[in-house]
Amino acid sequence: MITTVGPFNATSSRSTRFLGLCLLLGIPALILFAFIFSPEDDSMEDAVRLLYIHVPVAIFSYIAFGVTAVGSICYLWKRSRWWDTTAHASAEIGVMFCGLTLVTGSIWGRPTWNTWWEWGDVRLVTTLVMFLMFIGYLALRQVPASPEARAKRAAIVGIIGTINIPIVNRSVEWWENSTLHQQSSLTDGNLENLTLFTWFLGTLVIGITYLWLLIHRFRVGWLETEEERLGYGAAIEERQAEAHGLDVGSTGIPEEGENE
Amino acid sequence: MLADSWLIARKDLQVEIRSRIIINQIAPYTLLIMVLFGFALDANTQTLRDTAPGLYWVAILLVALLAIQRGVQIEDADAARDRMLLTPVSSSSIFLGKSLALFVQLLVLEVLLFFVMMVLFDTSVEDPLLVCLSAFVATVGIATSGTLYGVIASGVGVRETLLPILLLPVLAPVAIGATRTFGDAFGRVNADGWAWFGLLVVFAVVYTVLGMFSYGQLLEEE
Amino acid sequence: MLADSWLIARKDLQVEIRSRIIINQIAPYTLLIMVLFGFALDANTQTLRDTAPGLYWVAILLVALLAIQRGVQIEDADAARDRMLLTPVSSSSIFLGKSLALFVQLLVLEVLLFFVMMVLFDTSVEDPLLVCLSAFVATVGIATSGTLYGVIASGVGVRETLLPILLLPVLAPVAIGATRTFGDAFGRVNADGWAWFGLLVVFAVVYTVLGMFSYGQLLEEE
Amino acid sequence: MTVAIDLREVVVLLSHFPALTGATLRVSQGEIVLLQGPNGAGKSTLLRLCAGLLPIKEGTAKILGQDLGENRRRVRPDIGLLGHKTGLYEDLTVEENIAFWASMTRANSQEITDAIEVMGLGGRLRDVLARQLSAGQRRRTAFAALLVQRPPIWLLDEPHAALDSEGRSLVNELIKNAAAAGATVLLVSHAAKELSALTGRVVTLAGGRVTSDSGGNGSEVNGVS
Amino acid sequence: MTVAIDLREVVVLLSHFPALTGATLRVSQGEIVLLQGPNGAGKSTLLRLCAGLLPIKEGTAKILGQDLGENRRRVRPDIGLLGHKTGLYEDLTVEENIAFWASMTRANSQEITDAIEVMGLGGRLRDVLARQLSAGQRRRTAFAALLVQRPPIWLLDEPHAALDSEGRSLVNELIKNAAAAGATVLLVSHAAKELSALTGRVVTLAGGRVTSDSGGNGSEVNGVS
Ligand code: HEM
Ligand SMILES: Nc1ncnc2c1ncn2[C@@H]1O[C@H](COP(=O)(O)OP(=O)(O)OP(=O)(O)O)[C@@H](O)[C@H]1O
Ligand SMILES: Nc1ncnc2c1ncn2[C@@H]1O[C@H](COP(=O)(O)OP(=O)(O)OP(=O)(O)O)[C@@H](O)[C@H]1O
Ligand SMILES: [Mg+2]
Ligand SMILES: [Mg+2]
Repeated sequence: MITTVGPFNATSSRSTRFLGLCLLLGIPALILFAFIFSPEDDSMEDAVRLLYIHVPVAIFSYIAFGVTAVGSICYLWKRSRWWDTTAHASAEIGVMFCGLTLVTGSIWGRPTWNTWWEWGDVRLVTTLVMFLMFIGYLALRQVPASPEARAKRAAIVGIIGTINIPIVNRSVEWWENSTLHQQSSLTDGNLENLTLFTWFLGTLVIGITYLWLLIHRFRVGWLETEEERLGYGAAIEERQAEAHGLDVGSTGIPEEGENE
Repeated sequence: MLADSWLIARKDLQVEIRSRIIINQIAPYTLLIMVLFGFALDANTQTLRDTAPGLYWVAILLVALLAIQRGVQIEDADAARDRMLLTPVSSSSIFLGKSLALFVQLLVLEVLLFFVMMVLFDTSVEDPLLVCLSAFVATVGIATSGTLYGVIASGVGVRETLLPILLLPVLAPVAIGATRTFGDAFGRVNADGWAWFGLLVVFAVVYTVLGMFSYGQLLEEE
Repeated sequence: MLADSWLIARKDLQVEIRSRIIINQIAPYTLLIMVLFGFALDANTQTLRDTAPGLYWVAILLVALLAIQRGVQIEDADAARDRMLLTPVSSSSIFLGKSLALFVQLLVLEVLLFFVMMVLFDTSVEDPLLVCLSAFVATVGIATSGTLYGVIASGVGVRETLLPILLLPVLAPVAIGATRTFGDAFGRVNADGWAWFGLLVVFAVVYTVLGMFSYGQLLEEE
Repeated sequence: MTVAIDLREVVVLLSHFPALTGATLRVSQGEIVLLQGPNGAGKSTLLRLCAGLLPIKEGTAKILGQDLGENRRRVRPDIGLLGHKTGLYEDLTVEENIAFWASMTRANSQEITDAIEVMGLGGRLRDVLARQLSAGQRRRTAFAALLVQRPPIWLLDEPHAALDSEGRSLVNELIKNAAAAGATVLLVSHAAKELSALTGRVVTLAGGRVTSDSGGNGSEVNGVS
Repeated sequence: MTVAIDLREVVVLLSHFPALTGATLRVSQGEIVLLQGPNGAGKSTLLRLCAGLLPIKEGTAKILGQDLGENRRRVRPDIGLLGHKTGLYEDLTVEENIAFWASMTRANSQEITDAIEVMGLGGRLRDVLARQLSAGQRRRTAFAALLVQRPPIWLLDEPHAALDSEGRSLVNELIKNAAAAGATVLLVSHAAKELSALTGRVVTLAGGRVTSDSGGNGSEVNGVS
């Protein structure tokens, strides 16, 4: 992967190393605050500590899918590889975050709701639908088709998938009586100070993680397409030469090419 | 444009009638799915009656997948899709034509399956208008989104299995909405059927418009 | 003979691994089917927990249909089936090879789906041995009867839709038997799991033998 | 004379493989050109490119004055393409197939009857399902579906494939008539001899580019051997 | 000399249509016979019949002394058939395809390598998926899969189809060698000229039966037109 082609000669650069450094400091800090400094919840006790990861990954899965949608729209508009690669990279991270939301939510649900999963809960189900839609998106990106066709199809699926974000977000309000899930607890302002701070810290750390992963994934994707792009220059020469080999051989073609 | 759509739809229906796949094969399949559910739910009549609308629409979705795949396969088998591109027919017409054919086939199946459900699951209808209208609109939604995703999932040897995973999440709103309207119309649940009906209408309109505009882009093979 | 079977199975698995269809597409599809059931049964956790074994096996059957169709399609696409007949390989070997490939694919899917079910439907296992053994034997039955019926339903462009209606009734005993053994193993029902397990064994043996003897007859195209 | 097909240094990638590596070709309207070259040279790809079915990576391609790089769709209705695959529906009869394609290309029923007769598909065959045809009968049906279209540009990939000798001379006749009526024809064939009566211009492709051209603006002139 | 193929008044129905209506043909071992005739004459059906793939309605057919009416299966391992379709797996590479068929017919790895080289599929093509091959490359792969089988009876339906001229002479060469080594070869072709160097015996089929035979026990003698 680390080759000397293209505008980046590795997937890391000064700015990503800086982001990585932030993570190196931020993650231990988050762990300290989440597990030691922040207080227990009155009703949920220790389980509340999942808040600091569950909510940020949920929010950043929205953001990741949102970026995918923007990338998809810009791709359809500009037809540039840059936007396509961005959309793909972001979707991959979004799926990861969305999966984490589901997993942390389930783990959280076990002690608080006494169940891993609740089918009647609109937020859970809509989140799952969103997750599956983007799994489909990633599956579509594996299909052996030309890059253009694949990008076009994926862009349309990516845009349609984004319709889920508002649904997931608003679901708890639209179907108030069919959810166990928390409504916006942050806007209620009933969180304690340290809890609030830890939550912010969690959001920041997850946010940096997102950026860091996005940049790296983007560069890997870019290098891949870059390799294709430069690879084909070489492939063209190889193929043209192959034609010459054939010309002198016994192709039985009466005409012999004299060019080049 | 509509004339072209009609020609394409008629051709698809002609192929279907010729191969008698719906009558001989898909219709029994729907029946079987319902029976399987019966097994799975272990013949608890009360449960069956309550969940009839949901099972009905799950069965319809599974059957719709088959019908969509047939529709794509008809065009792919001998590269008729390419040939279609080399005619003056607009891609919106192709989209509408393929959707229309799918719509008609699904409607036939739905009517059949509906009577099966009435008998097997012992359901009774309180609001026939809501049932008819919502089935109609839900089917428009399934047909248009199915046609669109059918072509997205088509191409080099991936169709059969890629389609379900792309399409089923998309159809989740239809499945839920139609289940609720049916539940309301059967007097089983206290959902507001007409509100869900609105959702179905929105879905159908969105995918019809989306399909008409983006189908052409997607038809390109490479 | 077994060496030939292994060669054929390996080829099928190679094709599958190449196209990455199981991991990328069929596995999510199984998940989706479970989700659809979740919708259809409308969030009644108790019902879901009770019917989990039934839903599990219905989902496996529906997925098995896809896998079987893929297996047939691989041979049909470019008339490889005819070519296969013109080799010294016995038809029993072909049958065993195709069944083996199907078996491996189904087993992978079952393991995946099992964990999904554990989480989504909140089930717990009381008799793991019974679960493993019955799943194994049921899968042998599905793979052998599926391979056999796959070739019956193949041929002149009818495959996708003819197979389900032929095969699902045949598989009804497996569906019921496996559901009961699972129900027993999960401690949900008071069925005699091992008796039903016996049924599964009989089914698997019957179809393996039947397949080995009649597959050759069925392979003949006209 | 007007240039119907104008390709300059066209590069086309098929799933990353450069099937065309800089092909240059000009064909005037009404001309018949025979493409030949070894297997895998890129002949079929070139035809599909001219039909506006493939995206262009580099170079420019103009068909009937329209730039394919800008809009691949506009030119398509003017193209009649007969590839290795024939675009028939297996469950429709010969007549239904031809009538369907005729309706798509706005041909009338007289033209349908004519095409069926010309291609020798009258009588029993008219009502035979496409899946029950022999290889040659299939190609004839596909050719009839092309005839009803009467396109200004004909792209024929091995038009003689699977046809008996009577069918071959029939097809030659039809190509000649089409060109005489102003259509531009690009033929791909490995049996150059059989088609050489139609045209003196033979273009050879190899390694994804034109390596020799016996006419046009060609680098050398070669008779058909 | 031993008779390898012996058909007498064979009638074959394909979904109720009499594709063969009483075909009679005898071919000795080591002989090369060229079948020709108009489209739909029943040539492909005759080959599939000889391969033991079709049930016989009337008449008798013996291949290598075995009666097909009694048991169609016993003779099949001795048959190499190249039809209009090629029997390749789209998702396997050229080499994997050939290796698979080789393992089915008990060929060793040396034979695989040889077949790949002979058919010009070495180098890049070896690892290309079958679905990405050009028409001619596909036929070459199918031919290679036939070569590894080394069957005593070769039934070739248009062996020259889609091949370039080098491929055609190569195939001619291979057929000649096979016959010299004792194999019996039945060829179907519409371009009789190109294959006429191989054999003097041309059999014409029309309407599902043999109407002329330039050699053997033929009713009349016909040159190649
Ligand atoms: C599998 C189960 C769960 C899933 C899929 C899930 C999903 C989500 C999602 C998508 C969000 C973001 C909502 C938004 O801001 O729009 C969210 C937020 C949140 N979740 Fe969960 N969740 C699950 C379980 C739980 C559990 C068990 C709890 C605690 C009892 C919980 C507490 C919260 C809280 C407090 C928020 C922040 C709400 C807000 O400020 O808007 N979640 N969850
Ligand atoms: N879908 C594809 N993906 C990758 N490569 C491809 C694809 N289709 C064709 N190719 C390659 O492109 C090259 C040109 O193929 P094309 O079909 O144009 O050849 P051709 O000149 O028509 O040959 P033939 O005479 O065998 O028909 C071949 O080497 C082939 O391997
Ligand atoms: N499956 C089928 N069902 C009914 N009729 C068929 C079927 N397959 C072929 N036929 C008919 O049988 C006849 C002989 O077909 P066959 O394929 O043997 O011809 P052929 O001599 O090989 O012709 P070609 O030169 O076109 O390949 C044709 O008239 C065809 O219409
Ligand atoms: Mg070609
Ligand atoms: Mg034939």
